[in-house]
Amino acid sequence: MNRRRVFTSVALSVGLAVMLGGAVLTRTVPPFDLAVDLAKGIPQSGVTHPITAVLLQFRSYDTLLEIAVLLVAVVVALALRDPQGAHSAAPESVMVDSVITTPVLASLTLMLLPLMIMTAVYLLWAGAFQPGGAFQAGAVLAALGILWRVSGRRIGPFATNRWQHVALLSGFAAFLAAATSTLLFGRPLLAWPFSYAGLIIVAIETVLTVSIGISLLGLFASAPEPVDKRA
Amino acid sequence: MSTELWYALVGVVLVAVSFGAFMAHTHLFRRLLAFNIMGTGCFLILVGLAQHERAPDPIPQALVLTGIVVAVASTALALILLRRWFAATGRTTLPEEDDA
Amino acid sequence: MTEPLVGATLLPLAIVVPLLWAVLTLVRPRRRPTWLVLPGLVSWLAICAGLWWQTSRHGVLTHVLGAWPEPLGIALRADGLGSTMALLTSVIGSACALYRLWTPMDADTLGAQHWFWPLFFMFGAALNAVWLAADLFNMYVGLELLGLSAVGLVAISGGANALAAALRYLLAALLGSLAYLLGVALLYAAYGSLALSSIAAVATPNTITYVALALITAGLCLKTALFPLHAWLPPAHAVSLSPVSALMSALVVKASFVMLLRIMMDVGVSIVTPSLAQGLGALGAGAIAWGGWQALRHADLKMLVAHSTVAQIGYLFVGMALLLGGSAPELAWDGLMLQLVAHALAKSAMFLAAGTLIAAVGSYRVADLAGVSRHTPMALFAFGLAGVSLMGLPPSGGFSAKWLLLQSALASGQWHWAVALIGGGALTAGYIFRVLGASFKQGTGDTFESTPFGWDVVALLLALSSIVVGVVATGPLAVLRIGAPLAGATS
Amino acid sequence: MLTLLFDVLLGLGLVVAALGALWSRDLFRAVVLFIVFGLLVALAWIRLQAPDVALAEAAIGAGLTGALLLDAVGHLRRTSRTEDS
Amino acid sequence: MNQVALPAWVLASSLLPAVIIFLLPETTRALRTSLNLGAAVLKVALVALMTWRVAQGSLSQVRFEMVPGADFLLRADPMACLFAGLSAILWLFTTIYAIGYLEGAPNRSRFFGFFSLCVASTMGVALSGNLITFLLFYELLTLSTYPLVVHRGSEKALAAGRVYLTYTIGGGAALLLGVAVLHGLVGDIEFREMGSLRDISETSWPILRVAFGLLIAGLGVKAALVPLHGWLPQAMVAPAPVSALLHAVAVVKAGAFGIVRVVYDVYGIDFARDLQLLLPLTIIASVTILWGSLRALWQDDLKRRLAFSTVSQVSYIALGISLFGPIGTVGGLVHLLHQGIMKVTLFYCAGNFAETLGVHRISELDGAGRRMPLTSIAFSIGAFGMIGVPPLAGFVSKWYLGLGALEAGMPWVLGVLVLSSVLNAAYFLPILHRLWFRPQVAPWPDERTFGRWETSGWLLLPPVVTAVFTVGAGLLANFAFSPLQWAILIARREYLP
Repeated sequence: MNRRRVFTSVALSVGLAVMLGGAVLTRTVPPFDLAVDLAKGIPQSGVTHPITAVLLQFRSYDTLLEIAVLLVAVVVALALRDPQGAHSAAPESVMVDSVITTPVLASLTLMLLPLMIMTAVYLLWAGAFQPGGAFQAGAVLAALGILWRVSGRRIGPFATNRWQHVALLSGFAAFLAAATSTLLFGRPLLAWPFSYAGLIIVAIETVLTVSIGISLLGLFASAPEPVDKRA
Repeated sequence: MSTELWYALVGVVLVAVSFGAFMAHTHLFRRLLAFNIMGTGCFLILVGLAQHERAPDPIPQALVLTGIVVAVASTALALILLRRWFAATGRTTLPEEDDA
Repeated sequence: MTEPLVGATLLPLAIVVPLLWAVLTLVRPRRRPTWLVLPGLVSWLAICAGLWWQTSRHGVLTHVLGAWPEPLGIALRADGLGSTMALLTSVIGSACALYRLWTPMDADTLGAQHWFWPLFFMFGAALNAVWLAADLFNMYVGLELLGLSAVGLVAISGGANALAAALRYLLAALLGSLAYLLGVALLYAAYGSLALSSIAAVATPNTITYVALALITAGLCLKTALFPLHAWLPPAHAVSLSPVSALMSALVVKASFVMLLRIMMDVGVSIVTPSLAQGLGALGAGAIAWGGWQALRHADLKMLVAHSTVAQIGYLFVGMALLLGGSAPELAWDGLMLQLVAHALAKSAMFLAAGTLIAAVGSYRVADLAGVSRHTPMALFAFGLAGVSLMGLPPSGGFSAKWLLLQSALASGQWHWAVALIGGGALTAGYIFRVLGASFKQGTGDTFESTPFGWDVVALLLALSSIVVGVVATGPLAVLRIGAPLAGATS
Repeated sequence: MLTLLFDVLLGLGLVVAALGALWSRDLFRAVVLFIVFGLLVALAWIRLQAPDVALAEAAIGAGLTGALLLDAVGHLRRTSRTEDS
Repeated sequence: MNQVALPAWVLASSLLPAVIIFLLPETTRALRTSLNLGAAVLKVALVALMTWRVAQGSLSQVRFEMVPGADFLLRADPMACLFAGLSAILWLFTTIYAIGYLEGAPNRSRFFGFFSLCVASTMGVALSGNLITFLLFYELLTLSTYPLVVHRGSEKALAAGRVYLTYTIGGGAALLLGVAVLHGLVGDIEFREMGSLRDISETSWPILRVAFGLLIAGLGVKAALVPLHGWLPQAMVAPAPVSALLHAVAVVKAGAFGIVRVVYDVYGIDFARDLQLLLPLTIIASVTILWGSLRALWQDDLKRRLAFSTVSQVSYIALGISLFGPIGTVGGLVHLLHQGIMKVTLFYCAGNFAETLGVHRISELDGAGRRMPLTSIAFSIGAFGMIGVPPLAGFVSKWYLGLGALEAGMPWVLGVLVLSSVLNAAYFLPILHRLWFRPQVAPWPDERTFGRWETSGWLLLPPVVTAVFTVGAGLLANFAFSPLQWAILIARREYLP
């Protein structure tokens, strides 16, 4: 790459470093302390673990939109893969690339399978009162799926399979439904009654876990296989 | 200097370095790496600085969780576009920008 | 008391309903989507119209989500600006959706058709989420949702060019929102809150706030494609399907701009110095000149229109300079608001009309338009009307906006902005009439495709509304002043 | 004292890993270093008393993103001779 | 309709037809024609009614707020009636003429649509009651005339269109800036007799002068004041009805009318004099008069010669305005009408020669008088009127201008008038000589025959009628509602509070 480009980027990064460093070092103790309000809010949140409380009570709206972001990414991934899509180039097939077929790995996967599912369930359940929760659990599930796929087993076709659609959507749909339902009772969006809050949250987390797992896996699995132009 | 502040400063360095790399590279894949590291640095600043001279604060931590998921979604999307682009043209850089 | 509550319920609905339709269009694939989409559009329009009406009657509406009060919880807030932009979004969105529905589908675009709708509704929800957001981090998530769905819409337009444009756009968007997030992180560290209102109450000019504002401004300017950070915009807007181009030029760039405007007026107003404001304005003037110049020399019709967007964004920042650094902020505010609305209407009309013309002549080149004036007069007329508004010639929304900005500039004794405004108008006239002249030319051969009548209607209606809004601007402006962060604002 | 040392080393390790991931000539090594970086960050999160984030970082930031990147690199490598910039 | 809304109705009577005509398919000729004529007649009636009301002293207006601090204001006052009356009447005949002229030409829907739109905006210019409304319609006029200028779509037409735009958009920018400056100074500026800037402190007089300069520059483009006249001869490539529109009915007149408004109803004539703004205007006008006549001498293309004659003739209006004193004012205002009537006659005739005989150059006109007697008679009347031969309309204007010059104590202006009249004679009489006293030498370049008349009735009626007007306006100058009497009425209001 050319020298000027490097030089300018070095200058930029130094400048940024100085700016940020100055800001960080001159920071004074802020006027508000949300941790206090948070502590007050926890008892009514229905969960004991503060992070989960923030993610699914105090700032649950952010989480809703975040799941939407995930969903959009998956939709675009599928759209670019859809055999009838804008790029009809790619036929549905297993990804031939990055497949490592060693018997060791294959058997390893089989052994890991129940273990990882256990982990996921534990993380999910733990989320209610200690570190853990839907995302981590979902990530583990996805990791499981990736192993599964890397060990040469077929996953997909994502774009066409109705059930995978439903699985993808279920988390977001359920969350959306739960969020909106409160409006019917004249309560604000996402304002779950205290008595059921814990239940609802766990329920949502469970569904989320599955569909987050599937979504992350979908992002991975629906990456197009190599099409070598010159071949 | 508290632990939190230290990691916040580490975050500053990470952001600066990766921003420089983002600007310097034309290879889209490397720019993507730079973006991810930049994001992590940003998260470190967010949590570290917020907890500096304070009790651990769950809110920025929750924000970071959200941020991580958004980041991975964006990265995955970018990778898919990149691979499409590569498959279609055999290039790993954007049209106008020169590689090598 | 009950009525405002009903009104406040409209706030979440404006976001939830598009999300709902995103889900519906996703689970019911492959069927002809018209009868699935139309109800969504209607309800969306109804909600936003109701929201606008409620705001105009009851003033600023607030909806506290999950009954957790700010700053611990998140609130949705609809001031005049927010609800007007939401209404505008639903109108332009529906127009573009109709244009899309009227597009004849052949087999290989069917898949794109199917994936288009989920992204489209996500996109609409994201826009409303941004317009109605009152929380810095919530704005960030909304912006990401918007960015990714917009990138998706560009990417599914097909072809390698679309991929390149989408990639370029995605990188710009990611970098921009990351810079914004950094700024938010610093602000949270400095004030311990994410609610815009609570920060505004205690904002003080110190290093960390300066840096935070600088980062936020840089990031959002990149997302708004302010010159010289505009390079990603023209390709992204030019290669997309015409309705997508329309949505992006009319609304997406406005989203980050409105965020910047809110933050500047709430947090920055006591901190930003006039010289900084002048700097932003200077970039705006640069955008006007550069975008206009590029539009003058591009052979590709959609590139021309896209560069015109780059130029029109410049007016917004000139307006912001007058708002922050001028002595007549009320006039500047009115002008800015009108420019937002008028450009959104005019530019969407122009892109749709351009799409029709391109479909009619079967070529993207301006030079190939010869004789099209006889074949598709309606589309050309719509293009012309939209052009009038962009040129800022009376009677049009563009003119009224420019007039107000001009008044504000003269009242502040800042003549240079007056020059920029008027010069920009001349440039615009240059490239608009370049297109009109080319299409008035006597056609060589009359080999034109016929285009759906609905296309003309949609474009024409949008263009007409961009004209009319300028003549009856007083009403909308009164609403747009509701909750405006100005001294003499009715709250 | 020991913790301080740990923090310092971890911080430096983060920066080094990042630089490696950003500037190593070989893409594959860059990705591997990125994953290492992710795991180190997870440690940093523990130090910042953010175990949730640590979990997420390890699972998603390092694990999943790493997997995605590796997959992509494998793809880019397999089909392109002139890969590096 | 109630009388308050009368101006709105006058505007609508050509705005609505415009919209409808745009929507009409190309083929529905009969409907379009009847719609055009009906609208034109209706408009004449409405304007007549409005004028009658105004003469009885009832002031009718339409007003609402466009943007904060700027109203949309239509108002019928004597001066508005003067201009509205002119364009309403001439539009009727130009429509008739255009229908005949465009027989079988392509894109007629588009043409007549913009044609009506153009007249609508002219009406708006006439009726607008404050500066910003005036600006609004003034620019709308620019936009609606461009498609007419480039109507033929040839390279030449497009080039002319570009020139036209460059001038008018530039002028528009100057005008906008001027209006904005004044607006920023005193807020919304309504047109009223004696002007409304009187009570502004000395300190801001320099700004007022600058604003005046900007306004005149902006208006001077359309009024074709030297050196801003370049677009007018170029625009000759447009079809003859469009030339008539540009030269007599709408565009040039809008510019001149705007100058009248600015001098009398914005600044106020005596305040303008106190600001020493009149003398420069007088000089510019005189220069333009002479320059236009001189250039006209060397043109062989008939329409180009007429164009340069317009450049000089229109400046009589500016001249009259700039002469301080009621008599000069009367001269200027009355010429606004007279020049319109005479010049439109000449363009109709030129168009007839081109359409019927294919003659575009003066050197080809030999003997056309025998072939087309009526047209030639009309042309001769128009020409004599321009020269200022009594008792024709032109004589009346020049007479009052001369008196006005003496009254204003500027005898040298008299010299300008005499000289220009001589020049007028010098470039018109040769044409008449060729028409009547030269035998036909060569066969007509491209002759077409129409039944028993020398040309199609559509084309023949308008010039004959307007020629009659030319005579009438001179002979009957002393009857009520004659142009002269109306001008005198206005002048009285402008000078006597």
